[in-house]
Formats: sequence, C-alpha cells, structure tokens
Amino acid sequence: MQGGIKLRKIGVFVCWCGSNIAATVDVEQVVQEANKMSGVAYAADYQYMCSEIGQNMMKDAILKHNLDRVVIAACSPRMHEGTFRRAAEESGINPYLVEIANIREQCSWVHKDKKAGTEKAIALTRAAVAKVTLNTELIPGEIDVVKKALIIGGGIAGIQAALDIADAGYKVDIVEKTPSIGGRMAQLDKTFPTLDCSACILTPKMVDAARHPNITLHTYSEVEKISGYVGNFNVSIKKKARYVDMDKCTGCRICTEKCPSKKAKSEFEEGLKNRGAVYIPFAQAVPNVPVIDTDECIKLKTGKCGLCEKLCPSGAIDFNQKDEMITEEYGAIVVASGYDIIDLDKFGEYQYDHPDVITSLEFERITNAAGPTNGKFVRPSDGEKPKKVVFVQCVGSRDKTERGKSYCSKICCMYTAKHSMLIKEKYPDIEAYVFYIDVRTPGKNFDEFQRRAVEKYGVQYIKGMVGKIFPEGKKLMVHGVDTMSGETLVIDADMVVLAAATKAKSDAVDLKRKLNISTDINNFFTEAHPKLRPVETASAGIYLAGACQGPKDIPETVAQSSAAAAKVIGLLNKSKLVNNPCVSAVDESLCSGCLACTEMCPYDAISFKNIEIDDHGQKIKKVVADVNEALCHGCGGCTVTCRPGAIDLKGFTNKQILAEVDAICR
Amino acid sequence: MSLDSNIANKNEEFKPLIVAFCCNWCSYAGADLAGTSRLKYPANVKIIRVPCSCRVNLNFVLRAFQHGADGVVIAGCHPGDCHYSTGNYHTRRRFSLITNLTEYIGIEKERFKVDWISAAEGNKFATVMNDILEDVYKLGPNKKLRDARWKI
Amino acid sequence: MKYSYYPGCTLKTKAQELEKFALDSANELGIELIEQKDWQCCGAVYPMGEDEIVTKLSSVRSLAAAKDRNEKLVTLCSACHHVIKRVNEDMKKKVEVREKVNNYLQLENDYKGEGEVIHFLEMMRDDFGFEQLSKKIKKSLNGRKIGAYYGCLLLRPEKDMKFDDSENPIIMENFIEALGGVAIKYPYRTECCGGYLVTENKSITEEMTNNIIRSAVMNGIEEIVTACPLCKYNLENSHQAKKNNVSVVYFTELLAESLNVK
Amino acid sequence: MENITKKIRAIAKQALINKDVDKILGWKKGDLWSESYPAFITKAEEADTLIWDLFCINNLSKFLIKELQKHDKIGIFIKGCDSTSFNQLLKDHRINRDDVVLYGIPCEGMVNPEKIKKIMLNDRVTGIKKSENGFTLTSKNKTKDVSGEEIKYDKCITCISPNPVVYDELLGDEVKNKEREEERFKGVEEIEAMTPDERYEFWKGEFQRCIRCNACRDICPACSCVKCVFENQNAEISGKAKTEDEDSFFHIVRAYHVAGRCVDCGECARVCPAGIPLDLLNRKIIKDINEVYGEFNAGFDSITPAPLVTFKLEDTDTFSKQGGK
Amino acid sequence: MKKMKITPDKYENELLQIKKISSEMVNDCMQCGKCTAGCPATLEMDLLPHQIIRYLQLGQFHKVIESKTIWSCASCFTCAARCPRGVDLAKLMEAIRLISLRKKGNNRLNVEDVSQLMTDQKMPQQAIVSALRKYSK
Repeated sequence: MQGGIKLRKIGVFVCWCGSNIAATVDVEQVVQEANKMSGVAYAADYQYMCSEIGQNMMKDAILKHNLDRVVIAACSPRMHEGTFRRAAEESGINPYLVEIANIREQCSWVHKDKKAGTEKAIALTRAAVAKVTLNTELIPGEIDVVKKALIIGGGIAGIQAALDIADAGYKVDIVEKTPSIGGRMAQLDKTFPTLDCSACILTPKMVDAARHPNITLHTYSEVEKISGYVGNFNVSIKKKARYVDMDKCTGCRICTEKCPSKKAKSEFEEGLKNRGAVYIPFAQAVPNVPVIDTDECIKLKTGKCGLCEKLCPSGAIDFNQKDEMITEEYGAIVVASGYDIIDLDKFGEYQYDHPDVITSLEFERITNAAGPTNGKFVRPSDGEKPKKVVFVQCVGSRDKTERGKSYCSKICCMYTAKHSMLIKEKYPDIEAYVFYIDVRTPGKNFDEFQRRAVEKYGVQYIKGMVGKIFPEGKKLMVHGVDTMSGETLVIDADMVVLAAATKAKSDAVDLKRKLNISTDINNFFTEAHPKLRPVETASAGIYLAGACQGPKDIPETVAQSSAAAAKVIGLLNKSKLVNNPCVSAVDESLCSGCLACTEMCPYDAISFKNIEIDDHGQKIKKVVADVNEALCHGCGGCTVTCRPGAIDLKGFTNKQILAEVDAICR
Repeated sequence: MSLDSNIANKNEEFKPLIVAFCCNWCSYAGADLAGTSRLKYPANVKIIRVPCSCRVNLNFVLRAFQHGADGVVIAGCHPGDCHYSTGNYHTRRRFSLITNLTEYIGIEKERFKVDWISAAEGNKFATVMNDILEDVYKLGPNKKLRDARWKI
Repeated sequence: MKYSYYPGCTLKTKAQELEKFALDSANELGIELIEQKDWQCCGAVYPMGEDEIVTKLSSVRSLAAAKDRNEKLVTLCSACHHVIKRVNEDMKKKVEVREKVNNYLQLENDYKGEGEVIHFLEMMRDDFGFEQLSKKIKKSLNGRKIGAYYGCLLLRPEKDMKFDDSENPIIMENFIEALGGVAIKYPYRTECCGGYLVTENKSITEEMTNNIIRSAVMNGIEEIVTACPLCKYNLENSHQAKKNNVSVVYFTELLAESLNVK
Repeated sequence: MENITKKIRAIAKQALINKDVDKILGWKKGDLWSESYPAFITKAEEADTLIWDLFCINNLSKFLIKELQKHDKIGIFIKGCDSTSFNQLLKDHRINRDDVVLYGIPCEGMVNPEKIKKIMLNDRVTGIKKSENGFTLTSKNKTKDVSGEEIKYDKCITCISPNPVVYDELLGDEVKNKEREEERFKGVEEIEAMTPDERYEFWKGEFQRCIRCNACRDICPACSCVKCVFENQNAEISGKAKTEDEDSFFHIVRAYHVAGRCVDCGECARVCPAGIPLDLLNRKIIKDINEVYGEFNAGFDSITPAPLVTFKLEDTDTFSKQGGK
Repeated sequence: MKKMKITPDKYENELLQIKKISSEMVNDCMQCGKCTAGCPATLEMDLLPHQIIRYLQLGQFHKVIESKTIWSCASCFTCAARCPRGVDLAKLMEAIRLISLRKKGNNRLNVEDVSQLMTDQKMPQQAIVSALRKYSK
C-alpha cells in the first residue's frame, strides 16, 4: 500500500501514563509490534512521555537514530499534541511530522480486557504510523493583527477587561445592549464579603471606562454579524436609535421628569418602579444620556406629544434618528455578556405572584438607598416594615427537573447571608430565617462572613426546604422542615425572599452562533479547557469573562476579566500571527474549475483564477480554484465536493486518511 | 453501561470492527470525555480523527467496508454547533443521500451510521458505539463490498 | 362532537348526580357522550409498582375501545381520569408494560397508547371552549362566591396528567367564571384531602380537610366545587365544613344549574 | 420531421456561410436506416448531410468541451435532454455560453431499434413512418402499426424535458411528450422494495458485467472532470482489478459524483455495452433529493445551486429517526 | 438512643426489590426535605418522608418497613411533583407497602372488614376500592 514512498525513519514512543495506560495496555508488546511496522526505525516506551525526561528521551532518540518522523502513543492529541510537536521541533523535525495515537482516552480508559486493549493500542499505533509516513513538512503562513479589541457586554466583567486592555495601550470598543454600562453589579446594594457599597466601587470604574482615551463605548448597541478570524475579525454593530443626540444632551434630565408616559416598568429597578418613555436607567448611568423607548413613547406611537422635544434646552431630542449599522475590525474579542435569573412562574408553591414574595435581586433594590423605597426596608404590598423575613435558597438551583437548573448557582449562599445581615444591621428587631440545603461558602473570608450572620446577628439558619407558602391575610404562612431536628414547621412571615437560580442569557445561543463558539447544555459558553485554558474559547482570538461562562461572584468575575485581558494583550502584542498550516491546497493540473468548492466553503476562502497550462505542447487556458490560506480554517469540506480530488487538506490528506483506514482494518 | 460482558457470550469468534470518523471538535472530544469519565464500550471501535465531519469522503467509508469494517460511524457536532459553523450541514445532506444510496446497493443501514455527538456527550458516544455494535452483532460479519484479496 | 365516555364505579352508585348533571348538560350543549360497552372499574388508584400489569388492563381495554372508534375517551371522576391517563402514558412510554399488557389482552391490533383520554373539564376547555360555554348560559350563577377544589388526582404528576399547572391551576376557575360565578382562589385548593386514608385513620383526613375548608372560608368562599366523589365525601365530613356550612358540590351540578337542566 | 431537417440544413448553411460559427454539431444518417450519428461539419456544402429523425438519440452537448478547445464559436442542435446537459456544463464552468449558438429542437422521444427488432423478429424492417396514433413499421412483405410506447426508449417515455430549456433559436413548436412521467421512479421503487440482501445480489449481478470501459463516464454531461478521480493515482482509489468490490466502488462513487448534477438523460445506461441499468442509480439519488430536500431538476437552469453545495438550517436527514437534530 | 449499625448488604434484596418495583434511585435524593415540608399528611407519621429515603440510603430497611409513615401516605404526589432531584417518593412508598403486603397474611384490610366500612352510607365505592388496592393484595 505504501508504493513509491521511500522508507521513512519513524520513531514510535509509547507512554505508560503511570498505570493509566499500562494497566490495560501491554506497553512492551505495543513497542515490539511497532518495531515490526514498515518505516519504523526505533520504538521505545516510558512512564510519562509528557514529562521533561520523557520529552528529552524522545529528542535524544531522534538525534541518535536520526529519525525523520515521530509517533507518540499516549493520551489524546487534544492534551499534548502541542507539547510533542514543540519537542520535535526543538530536535529539528518539522512539528507536523508528529502524530499521536490516542491509547488512553480512547483505549485504556474505556476498555477492561487487557488483551483487547493491547490489540487496539497496536492498531491505533499502526494507523498513526501509516499516517505519519505520508505526513509532509508544513510551514504556517502569517497573518497581520488588527491592534484593537471588542468587548461584548458592559458589565463589571466587560469594564474590567476593557480597562486592562486599554491601559496596555490598545484600542477597545465596548458593545453594551442596554442604554448604560454597569450591568448587574450596578443593581446591587452592598457586596460580599466586605459589605462595601457596590455603586461606590463600580461607578468610578464606569467613569474611567468612559473617559479612557483608548475606550469607545457603544451603548444601546448590539453585535449583528461577525466574520473573519483571529487577528482580523470583521464585526457589524447595530447602534439602536436613541432619539437623543449624544453630543448635544447635557444630561439635565428635564425630559425624563416631564415625560407624560410613566407606564413602563423600570428594568433597572426590577419592575418595582415605573419609568418614563424617555429615561436614564439609573442615577449614575454612563453615558448620562437618556433613550426613548419606542414601545412607550406617545410621540413615536401616535405622532402627538413630543413634549420632551419642546422642553429640551439643548435641542438634543431627535425623533428622526434611525438605527445605524457600523462595521469595525478587531484583532480579538472578549465575550462578557453576563447572566440572568430564571423566572419563577413554574414554582407556584412559592407564590411569587404575591407582592411580598420577591427575588433576591428585587431585595437588592429594596434595600438600596437609591432604590424604589429610598432604602427604607418595607413590604411592596403595603409599605409596612416586615417583622419576619424568610429567605429561601436553591430556588431552582441544584434542581434536575425541567423546572430548574441542575447546577449550583454559587452566589446565593453568600448574598443571602449578606441580605440577612443587612436587615439585622439596620433593624435588629426583624427576625430573619434562612432555609438552605447546604451552605456553600468557599472563598476568601466567605465562611467567616456567613457564620457572622449566625453568630453575631442571630440569623436563624434552618437546614431544610420550604414546601409551600400559604398566604393568609397579611401573613405568608411558610411551611417548611428542619431536617436536623426532624420537625416540620410553619413561620408566619411578612416577606419572603427567593434566591432564584442564575441562568445563561436567553440570547446566549444566538451569540454563540454569531461567534461560532460552543455552549454547554445550560447555554453557558464553554472554555477551551476546564482547567488549563479557562478564559479561552475553542475559537482562536475569542475569550470569555464573567458569568456568561458560568455562575460567578464579583471577585471571580474581575479575576477572569483581567485574565482574558492579559490573553488579549498577549495576542495584540504580536506583530504577526502564524495560522494553522493545515489548510486546503489545489492541484491545478487536476482541477476542472467546476468551482463547487467555492460554493460550499464556510469561510468564502476559495475563489478562482484563470491560468494557462501546457497540455502536450499546446497552451490551454483554464479556470481553477484558488485557496486563501488566511481565510481557510481547514474544515476540509471542499475536498469532498471535489470529484477529481484536486483539492486536498494538508495534514488530513485523502491519502493519509485512507492509509489510516487500511492500517486499522488490518 | 458496557456491552463487554454480554458481547463476550454473544459470539466468540466474530470480532466485529467498527471504524468511527469523529470530528475533532465535538465527537472526538466526546470520545475523550467518554474516556475521562471511564465509560465502557468495546475495543472493536477504532476512531479516526478528522477536522470536521464534512471532511469525510464517501471513498473513506467504502474503503473501510472493502478492507474489513463491519460497521462505520460518522460523528460530528450537532447541527448549529459546527466548529466551522456550517460544515456539518453539508455532512447532513451528503450522508443523507449516501446512506440511502449504500442501503439501496444493499448495505444495511444498521452498519453505517451518522450521528451528532457533542463534546459534552461522552455518554452518547459510548451509547452510539454500543448500539451499532449491538446491531452489527445481530447482522453478523459484513461480506458486502469486501475486497477478497485484503488479508494480512 | 362525539366522544366515548367512561363513567366508573362510583358514578353509578354514590355519585350518580355527578354523572347525571354531566350527561344532561352535555346533551344540552349538543355534545354526544357514548357510554362504553362493558367498561370495568379502573381500580380507583393508579398502580405505581412497575411490576403491576393486571391492575392496568381494564384501563387499557377502555382506551383501546375508544381508539378503535377513533373517539377521545372522556372521564368525569378524578380518580378514573388519573388512573386511565397514567396507564395511557405507560403504554406510550414504557416498552415493557406495553408488551406485557398486549400479551395479556391479545386485542386484534396491539394498543400502543395512540388513544387519548381527556377529563370532562378539558373537553369543555379545549374542544368546546369556555368562551363558547359562557354564551350558552341560560341561568348565570351571578356572582356566587365559589371556590374550586382540585385535589391531587387531576393535577399531579404534571408531566403525565398535563391537565394544568399543578401548583397554580386555573381551569376550574375559568369554568366557574364562564358560568357567571365569581371564582375565588385560595392557597389550599390543590392540597390533598386525605383520600382513601379516611378508611385507615379518620384523624388525618379530618386535619387535612379542616385546613382546606378553613382556608376557603377565610377567603370568603360559600361553596366549593370538585370533580372527585372521595374529595367531596371527605370535605363534607370535615368539622369545619359543617361549622361554616360550606356546601361541596360537583362541578357538573353548577353546569347543569346554569344551563337550566338541573 | 422532414421540415425540421430542411430547417436544420438551411440554418447550418447560413451560419457557416456568414461565419456566425466555425463548426456545427448535429446528426447525420448512419449506415442503417435505424441509425443516426453525431455529425460535425465546418463547410456549408456538408450541411445537406444533416438530418433530424427518430434516431437522433445521441446527446451532443458534451462534445462541446473538446470542440471548443479547437474552435472559438460552435453552433449546435439540441434536444430537451441535450439542453439540460448544456446547462449543467455551463454550471460546471466547462463551457462558455457566448461561444455557443443553440438551435433547440422539441423532441417527441427517440425510437429504440432494439425494441423494433424484438417486435418484428426475423423479418427485416426496412422503414418506419409516423402514423396518426403511433408508428407504422414496414418490411418487405408486411406493415405493422405500433404505439409510441412500444418502440420508444424507456427514458424518452418518462422524459421530463422534451423541449429545450435553453436555446437561441427554436425549430418547430413545443411538444407535449409527458406520456408516463409519473412512472419515472418505478424502477427505483421496485429495487427499494427488496431486502438488503436481495438488493446487494441484484447490484452485484449487474456490476459483475462491468468491463470498466468508461463509456458511461465519457458520454455523461455531468462527468466532465478534466481528469477523473479514477485516473488520479494520488487519490489511491483507482483500483481497476476485476473484483466485486472494485466494481461496486466505481459505480457507487460514479453515481455519487453526479448526484445533484445528473440531468437524467439516461445516456449512461444506453451506451453501456454490458447493459447495466446505471440510470437506476442516478434516479435513486434524484428521487431522494426531491423527497428530502425538495424538487430539484439539474440542468433546468444554470444558476440554481446544486443541492449538495448548499443547505438549509431546517434540513432534515435520513439517518436519524428524529430526522435532523 | 441506640447506635445505628450500618450494614449495607443486610437488606440487599429488599433494597433491590424497592428499586425494581419503583424504578427510583434513592441516591438521587440530596435530603433537602422539600418532600416533608410539603407533605400534608405528616401529622401521624413516625418517620418524616425525607427520613424514609434517608434510611433507605443508609440501608435501614427494617426501620422503614416498620414505620407508620408508609400507611399514612395518601399518594397525593405532592412530594414527587416538587422534588428538585426528580425522585418520586410516592412510588418508593408504594414499593415499600407492596413489599409488606405481598408477604402472606400481611393484609391490613380484609374483604370481610369492608362491610363494616360500608356502614357509612355515604362512603363512596372509590374509597373502598382504593383502600383494598392500597391495604391488601
């Protein structure tokens, strides 16, 4: 089958991975068999090939037996392909002359029977040898990097990342869907575990972001379309019509006060308060410029009114504004789109439709000095101060059923402790009860914080759940259980606070499609590696920050944002990027110019060109396909549309794959 | 769940060979996950890594059957999740026709499966593999399209 | 509109009014409810044991019979509805049950859960329409304060019964309003009345029913409607009901009343 | 038909005289009354050899590829199936529309000499005439009336494009020749009805007779590669051994390579010396495309993208029970 | 209080049977107590619903089979409807009852006692049939 190929000098290195492989695979036998394979000049095994020693052993062998190709039979190439390619390169072999046989994840770990396992390991090694025999040296091409980053989402995650990148001297654009940056954190009252005021630490950052010469804010805007590739993303951004001229507006707020339409529920106040059709979401909003809500504005709906236009001293109101589409080039993208909380209408037993049953986020607003109650802690129903407040944790969290989310929302234990303490701090006479399944407080000073609620403030923690809440007159009869004492109990509460589960943004899937990155079953974006590449996505040049990747508290979010920023800076810092050399190539002598490949290519990486070829003395003009290596991502789809096999994928050629098939079928 | 045991007593001499073409980003990762979570599936399954399910050429499949495969699986990302954004949509069309064509030629559909396995679906990977083996055991060794000369 | 109709044991004896009012009203509304030939008792409680087959046969017979006439199967009694509905779900979802049952029954063609069983209320809501119903009213309940009592069997488990939101249902309330009554929601309307526990230990059911009635009374309810003979029995016997003379009637009685066929 | 023949000759003459074209592709009479061959003429005086009769079965379009390498402008007479072929070649960028002048001829279907032989066994037919409801076959000593269906090519009986879909000039009036279009997939359905093993045995039997002469490939307007993959050593699939698997391999791949491109002109099956019903493979794929991805007729135009280079997000599939996701 | 002895395999068969009859996994339960909190019939239970599962998790089958709880369960499915782990406690209760009832002479209600139940003129058939199904085999 390897007709015409001059004999290679292939080295095969089989890894024990301690007992991970060796327990199910007879490593020595694999080595023996490898030695018999055609082209193999040297074979050896070692406990940990990925270790320093292991790699050196390989390098030495390469030099000693002047090997020209290498096969590593070890863990998944997704683990250490890079490692071994580098090692090979260091000993003078083109990194693409290395192949990995995956005999751990796809062999030793999934099989029990040693005999079968060994046979399979040999087959996989044979396949890798057959493939590497046909490998050719590949030299990556180079791409320029646009020295500018895009941040999707203007919450604390986005702001932090933007500031870090901007401080490093690179241009950054923040695209924020809502009229102001600030995100969830702006809604919070105090922050754990220090109880310092959220606004006090966030607003300065918001202002910095707005003032920073390297940062451009696109608020009330959304990412429409993303094309291109690492270093050269092409993004179209839709700037929704504000109907207020950003440059003219002085933020005097006359319009927002005088607007006659007051029906709309304030998103920022979690619906606890109404806002005008023209509004600024909250006092410290950045930019401090109102927007007009098209669904609410009387002028835009009926053509009448236009009061704001008349009143505006700077003539900033402009009803003729239209949505605007801009396109920008970016070298890197950070996704920081944040999270939501689940809606509770499926949890009827908690009576969320009762005004005095609120979510923790609503609680944040109610205790907030700038909130709908001006910081007075009162019941939404009658404005009276509650005497007994019951907190229920894990409402929808750790819930495997279709009602909830199977994961732990992570922040609830801490903010519930915070809430109970805030109450006790202000009004020691209020009784606070917390129903919990487990209290989870890993993190610096976290457990101390939660214990303080119990020990210092006497918050009553009850290990158990609430079965149902029975509204009775002004009271909320909370039927629960204390699993510790094994007693059922009823609390006649005045207010109930539900720690609703966090969830991925509803448009996460949409965004994932645009960015062409992946999400997990809960629609949180997935990182490239759970431990080793926590802020990268599988798509080069796209990074993750904050709760869009999974539930996170503020410290973690900020940490991840700075990490993502560091990655971006590292990327933008490069003068050129090397691209994946495993791209498609056209054999012009075979190409018939049917150009089917150009039609299927997902990246429009294939175009055509006219060439003249010499066919037995006579010049023949013809059209052939032409691959742009910078655009080609190497999916290989074109190779299948090509009937004569004129277009082939480097690193995964038809020959190589057929060779693998043959080897496996032996 | 593992078939190892009941396969053993199903058929001693017949050791079926399943060739699985897995896309690097979802299904191959899914196979790795099956490994890291120590799920069991028979060793008869051998995986070939391709960048995308749309890289899989009809020729590869036919060659596998020619040279001794009793079953072939092509696994890619779920439609909509392709790492190359639209690659697997093409896989879906191509192999809708191809599986029908090979069936029309007489290759049982049970022997030739296409499925979507995400990087998170280690379980599904194991199940798909165990299922096709189950079916192939029922069908017995594949003699169709077999290259009589292909022996070691 | 034409349906197969499954009465159940109690409707032929202690709860005849539940049936009578239903059939008269249906007749008035031009709905044809054809009682199934030789139906058998559903067994009153759904056999939860995975290995119980025989106790599911009678339900399947009725389901299959209705399917063969390709009519929906309509029930009145909550218990019957609960049992037949869940057995039907088993026949759809559980291969083992399906095979065993069919082996027993040897119907000419196997039953695979293709049939549909709906409760009289669902029929009114989904097929006839409460909108439509309200137009047909001759004698409105004008403003009577009525509390719906659902009990367990119609609602839970939601994924099988698919009757309404099991924590916060509204079908009966809508029904009452359609008849011109004022439907009052009270938190205990989905709580259990104790059911068959009454035969084992009256004190438990007493406590359970008292909670329910108290809650209803507290919300200014004068009469309670239900779809279940056992619920009716338990509620009526509760000390609270007697004390506050709260009447408990079948929902069909209200219907008949407002259609003037009572 | 005679008048069409007259027109053909007139047109050809003029075109060559006026140097509108350098060459004309048409048909001329063969040695037998029941044979007509492709004719390539460059001189006006040759024009009178051109004919149009019941035996102009050859699909001329594919000749354009080679001819256009030698000549700048070519005139060609095309039937319905030739015209769809022409469009397919355009779509594959194998020819240039501007280099060709198309003279379209509506076609009522061609006659299959084999069928005639069968009907009038050992009684040499000397001629055929159209009669009001069919044809009249004449031999030395007798005549026989037959229906069109009895003697036309099967592929013509179920033809879906009797009239040219693209032309510069149309000779004669459009015809309705949709005798039994609905039966187009009958053969396919018969095979689908078999068990897998029966199907395999059937095709094995057919493929065994293949002598790998490549006639099917050479005639096919969808098989227009400069160098076929089976000639491409590098592809490593160019096994030519006379074995069951190699034959099947060739025919499956051939069928798939014309998937979404086959105009169903049926020439492959007609020219196969071994009489392998290749069109049953092509038509299976056409049938599946129509059923799964919506009606598509290759060659009806030259722009609609082929089903296999496009997709819809909501596409279903044929391999998973749910169909799709 | 006596110390509890944990002997996992002691009631292996019974536990297996429970699993077979109910097809529920006791280890899915994370002891949040929601079943108990919502149970309307705890009044005369000696073990609370979540404790039933807990004892099953600990293999203490005897404690469960002897408890009054299983006979105080009204099969109202409230627990099952609200369990965040999707455990159907009602089914588990049923399984335990069945194991008890299927032992010879373990009927709690015998057909002869029915007449005495019927003395209450209003008592609906439904109640009798249910009781027979629940308390006898």
